Amino acid sequence: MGFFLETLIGGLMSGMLYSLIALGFVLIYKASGVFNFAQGAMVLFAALAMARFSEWLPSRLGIESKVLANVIAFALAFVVMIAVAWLIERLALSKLVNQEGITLLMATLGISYFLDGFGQTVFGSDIYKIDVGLPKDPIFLMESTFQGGVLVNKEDLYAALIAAALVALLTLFFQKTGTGRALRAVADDHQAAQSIGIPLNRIWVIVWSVAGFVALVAGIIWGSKLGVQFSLSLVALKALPVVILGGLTSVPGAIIGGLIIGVGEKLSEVYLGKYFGGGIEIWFAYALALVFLLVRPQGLFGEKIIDRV
Amino acid sequence: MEGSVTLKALAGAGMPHRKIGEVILDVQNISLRFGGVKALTDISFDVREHEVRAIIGPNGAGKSSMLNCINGVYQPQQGAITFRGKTFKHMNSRQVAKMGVARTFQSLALFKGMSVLDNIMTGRNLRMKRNLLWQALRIGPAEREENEHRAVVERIIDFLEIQAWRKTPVGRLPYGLQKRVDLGRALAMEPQVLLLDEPMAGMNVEEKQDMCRFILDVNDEFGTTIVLIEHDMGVVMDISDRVVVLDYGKKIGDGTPDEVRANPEVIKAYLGTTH
Amino acid sequence: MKFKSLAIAAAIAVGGAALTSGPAFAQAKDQYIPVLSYRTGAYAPNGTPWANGYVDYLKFVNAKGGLNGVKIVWEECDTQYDTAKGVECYERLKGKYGGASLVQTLSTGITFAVTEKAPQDKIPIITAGYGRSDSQDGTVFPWNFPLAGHYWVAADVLVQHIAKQEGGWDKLKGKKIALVYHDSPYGKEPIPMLQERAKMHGFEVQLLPVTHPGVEQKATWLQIRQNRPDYVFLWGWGVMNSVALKEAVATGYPRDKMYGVWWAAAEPDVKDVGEGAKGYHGLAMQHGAHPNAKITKDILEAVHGKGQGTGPKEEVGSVLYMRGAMSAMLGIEGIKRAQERYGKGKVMTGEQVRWGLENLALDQKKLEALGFNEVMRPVSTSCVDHMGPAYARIHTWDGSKWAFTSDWYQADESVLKPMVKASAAKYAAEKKITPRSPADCQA
Amino acid sequence: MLYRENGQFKTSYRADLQIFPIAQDRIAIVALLAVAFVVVPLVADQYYLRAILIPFLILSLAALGLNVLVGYCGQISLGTGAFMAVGAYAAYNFFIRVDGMPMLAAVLLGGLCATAVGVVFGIPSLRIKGLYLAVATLAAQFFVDWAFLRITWFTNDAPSGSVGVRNLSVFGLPIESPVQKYLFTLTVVVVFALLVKNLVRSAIGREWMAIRDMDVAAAVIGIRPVYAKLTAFAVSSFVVGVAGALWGFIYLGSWEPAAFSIDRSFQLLFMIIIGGLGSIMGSFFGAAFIVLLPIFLDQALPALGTAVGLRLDTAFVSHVTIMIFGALIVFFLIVEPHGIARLWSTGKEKLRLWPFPH
Repeated sequence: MGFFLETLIGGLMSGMLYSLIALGFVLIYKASGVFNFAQGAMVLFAALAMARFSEWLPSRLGIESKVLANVIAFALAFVVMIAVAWLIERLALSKLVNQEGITLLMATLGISYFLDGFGQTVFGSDIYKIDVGLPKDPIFLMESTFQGGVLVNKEDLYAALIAAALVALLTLFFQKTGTGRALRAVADDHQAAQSIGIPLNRIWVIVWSVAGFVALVAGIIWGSKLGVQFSLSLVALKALPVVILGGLTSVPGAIIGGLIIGVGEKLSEVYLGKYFGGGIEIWFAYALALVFLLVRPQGLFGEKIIDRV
Repeated sequence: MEGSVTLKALAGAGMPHRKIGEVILDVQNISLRFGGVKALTDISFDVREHEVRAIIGPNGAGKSSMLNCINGVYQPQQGAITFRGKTFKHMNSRQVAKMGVARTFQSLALFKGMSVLDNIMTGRNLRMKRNLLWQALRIGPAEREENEHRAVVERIIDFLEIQAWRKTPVGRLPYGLQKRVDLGRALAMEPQVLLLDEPMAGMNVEEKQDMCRFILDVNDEFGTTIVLIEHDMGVVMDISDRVVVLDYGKKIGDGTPDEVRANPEVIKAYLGTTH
Repeated sequence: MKFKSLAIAAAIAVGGAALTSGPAFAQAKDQYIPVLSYRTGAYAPNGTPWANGYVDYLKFVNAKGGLNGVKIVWEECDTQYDTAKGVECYERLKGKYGGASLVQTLSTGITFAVTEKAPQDKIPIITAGYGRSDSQDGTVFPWNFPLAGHYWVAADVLVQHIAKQEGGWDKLKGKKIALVYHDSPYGKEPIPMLQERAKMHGFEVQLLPVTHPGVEQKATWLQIRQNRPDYVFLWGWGVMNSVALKEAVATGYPRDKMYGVWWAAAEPDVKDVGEGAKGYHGLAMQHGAHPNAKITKDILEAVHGKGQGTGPKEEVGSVLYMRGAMSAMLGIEGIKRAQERYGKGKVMTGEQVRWGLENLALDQKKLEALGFNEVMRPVSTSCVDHMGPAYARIHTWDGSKWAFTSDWYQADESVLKPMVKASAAKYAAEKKITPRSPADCQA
Repeated sequence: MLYRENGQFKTSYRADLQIFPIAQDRIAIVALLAVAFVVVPLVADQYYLRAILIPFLILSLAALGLNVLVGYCGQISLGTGAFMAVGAYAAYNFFIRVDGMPMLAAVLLGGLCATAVGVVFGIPSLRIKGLYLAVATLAAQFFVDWAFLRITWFTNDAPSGSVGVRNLSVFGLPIESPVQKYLFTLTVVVVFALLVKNLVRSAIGREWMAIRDMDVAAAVIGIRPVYAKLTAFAVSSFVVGVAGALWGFIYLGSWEPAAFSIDRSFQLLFMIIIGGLGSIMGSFFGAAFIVLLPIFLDQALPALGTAVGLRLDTAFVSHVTIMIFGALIVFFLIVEPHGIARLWSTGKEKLRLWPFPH
């Protein structure tokens, strides 16, 4: 029982981290109809920037305070991500409007190659450290009820909390701010939005910047878990089933989807894994998403598609 | 309007020596809902062999939905449809097609990526029997079959006077021509009943006249029964034998053009709106 | 217009193609060694120091006058640890400068692929500490040389070590060993050996695969926390290792019960875990980290001293750097040995080099001369045994550096040999290969 | 004035229905085949045959298969690598386990197994559409990767799970030397290209395209979406499976699931998008582009470096290669979203009109 709880909690927290990345996909898809495969590359890029800045600031500019260094590095990294967003919009997206989904998807793959190469050329391809002071040691709950207690990974706990906070923040941003409303307008109908004078290009830059911000946060959390290097860009693959399960256009979908996938894959690996020889969680996540889709082809919270003639 | 007055005369074979036959298609108490929205409520009407039957009504009256029920795109919640004495609660698209019901679409539903030729050829697919392997090897029978059907399609192309665009992707054709291809694809199925969903929408007078001619020719030469949705009252009254009037998913009138014209409810609901 | 621009682009491309077309056939006055490495991709952090060590050593040899006067030329190609790309690199490089004298694939996948091509190309393949274990059998794998041991040796030595810790083989009865492995041919190589040993001594092996790249291991470590194995063998690779260690910290599994194979026991694996990895053991096949070995000093002086260093000074002497250097050295010594037979100061062909590698005799004296004396134990091969005695030690991470914590071990021939024979025989049968006769060896 | 079709009148539908209605095209293609079959083996050296032409041909075949599914039937799949893997491992098992099983037969049987798997993973396409389907097909990718790593029977219980083949031959002729391998591959590819071309210009091809362009209308004229989609999956994965078998048997010789990883799937998708969706020729163009470009850059950059007198280190080169590769892909998608094949036809149009502008 205690162990089951442990697995459950573990799953929930991994799930939260997945949703953090899934969020990036959803934001961009909502606003520009692009399925952004470059999300993973953006995570890596942001993390590399953060890691290297926080390393260079003390060494080159002699900023002692670690906190200050991290803060500045964070700000700089965010600026970098905005620049990236702007460039992507200018050089690629604005020239690809009204292309088919698959073409856009491939374009973002191209972009991700570019970012991978570029990031590692500029920032290097070694393993780098991000240390924002997330605690590493475990905590044990309810040791009275279960022997050994229920282990909770403190780092993941903090990460999950940060992720949750970010989601809340974004929801506010969408609901309350003018830009947010504009974004939703664009999401609903490009032409209409344009006709009432919402500048699409600017909106897209904003969305990609926001996605860049999400990528940065995700990059920092994952980076401090894994260490920053190429593999970081592959965590995107863990987020894909989350996105389709939750529905490409739904922020809450990304969250719920993330939790379902997280819990699902952990439980499957721990309890079914042994019968299959282990290593099943990666495809199990996709299979799970697939099953949900067979019931709701547009994902849990996606808009329904009716074809008319 | 004044263009359409002379339509019968224009459509050379207009003088009806075609005798209207038995009821071929009978729609009984069809009701169709999308969630809360009622698209059709308790619609019944019949179609006789060889006749030109029109369905009219304001926008959103449920005309297209009616056709969609007939060829199985939508599944009505209530009612039944009898075709040649066989009664169905739900129609299955392929079955309907096999029984010889063809269809054109209001908002063009052509295969944009394919040439005019291929679009019309798809109408023959039901009749092509050779299996994958034969098609892959494309020798002997498979090739012969392809050529035979190609010949039929060429006749249709000539009939519709679109020879010049044979190999053009339909996506690039002007609207009027696309409408013809749409018709051609339906004709390629050699249907007994032809459902036409606003074949003349958005056409100028000349194009309308051409289209009317095609429709009437089809009706005369091949004796094809025609169910027609049309907005242009003039056209409808001219070329159709009987008319069903729908409004907000309900049937408010049924009969010969003159009867319908006289029907006060129709005047209120429909004609009222056009003027 | 856009049509035109593309036409131009194409034209440029073609022009460029002309510029690079065809392998450059220099006349064979230099001994040519192609270098397959990966400095990019998911595994770059581990691949880079290896490549630097390898290239540095080649530079070092040239600086010291080459192979009895023959200069070494090399060309590097980045495989990204991808088999298809690796094969392309191999094909691209092997023909240049009058033909490659030997190749080191640095990837289990590429090793397997190249092994199929070697017999036609007549290029010996050195896999120092990796590759396929059964390729030790020179009669079936005439071109493969798993010098300095392979994964079966590694697994066997680890089991021997914990047996010693426990105080005798009999103490292993009923113990639980979890193998956390990279789900790939590399990670699966040790399994047969571990199972063999488990049968012999009645301990239990629990297999826990981790899918590439291994960024998500929560489930794995929850299982470890659940059934509390007495030891964890970490057959990890790249980021997977540091993640494993961090998860171990997070689930409170004692690091000093964890043993990593040498790919999992180098600086990049523990660097950013730092203190957390304190007490974690690694298997050092032949060498470990040797910041103070003679060869390290020599390279620093003769290569980095002259500003010729491939990588940063600091990494010279680190585990993977030393692996690179030692691998290069073994190849070079093979060539030198061949020269002893086919003529000093001559350029050796692949076939001649193979003879050299088959008759390696690096005794303590030779190693001392080379500056490798405290780095490794003697290596001697034969046409039948392409590995020779493989020695290994355990070293432990003290939070800042690797330090040796055991004496030398050697794989138990009585266990190893039959397994190699059987596996090689199976391979031969499957591929319809007739093993070499001893007579053929004399050639 | 050389490239014209006027003056060439078709007197029968048969003549009008041939693959290359224009005489000049027929001549060109014959010449191309002649070069490929005769000249190339004589002049090309080992490296070009083994490391460029053979992989190019095999991947073209795979792209061809994928194009049937994505280009003609409009079903996006990211699981192509999986179907290649099934083809390769199935072929391997037939080849190893059945005594005297000829290599060609093994390869084709491998293709059939891929067909079966492809159809199974195609079933969701009946309900799931577009990007959702695309991502869902990744399930196939990861599941198959896992299966071949875990189920040791597939790998004939090789300790490492990596398998390989040797001593290949077809009808008694050995397939060992690069030239032999090249010719064998070329023949297979040409034959398959012809068969697929025939399919896409026949009834079934029209059904696929109909489903792709407007599935409702297709249903109304009596096309069964189920049949059309599943046949597309079947044919596609058969071709892809055969390509996979060749990739293992002919190119790698020894392989592991990683050889058919998700990167391979993306690579193939790139080929058909860059080359041209719904175009046989496009598959070849795309393959050429995607296979050659990185190799070319990888060698050109150092050469250029030395030309301007600086020695570029390997890591830098391959990073820059990836960058340029990515950038060029985006560039291509911008200038010609319909792929190289479209450019090709535009070029031909221009040529027809030449020297008159319009």
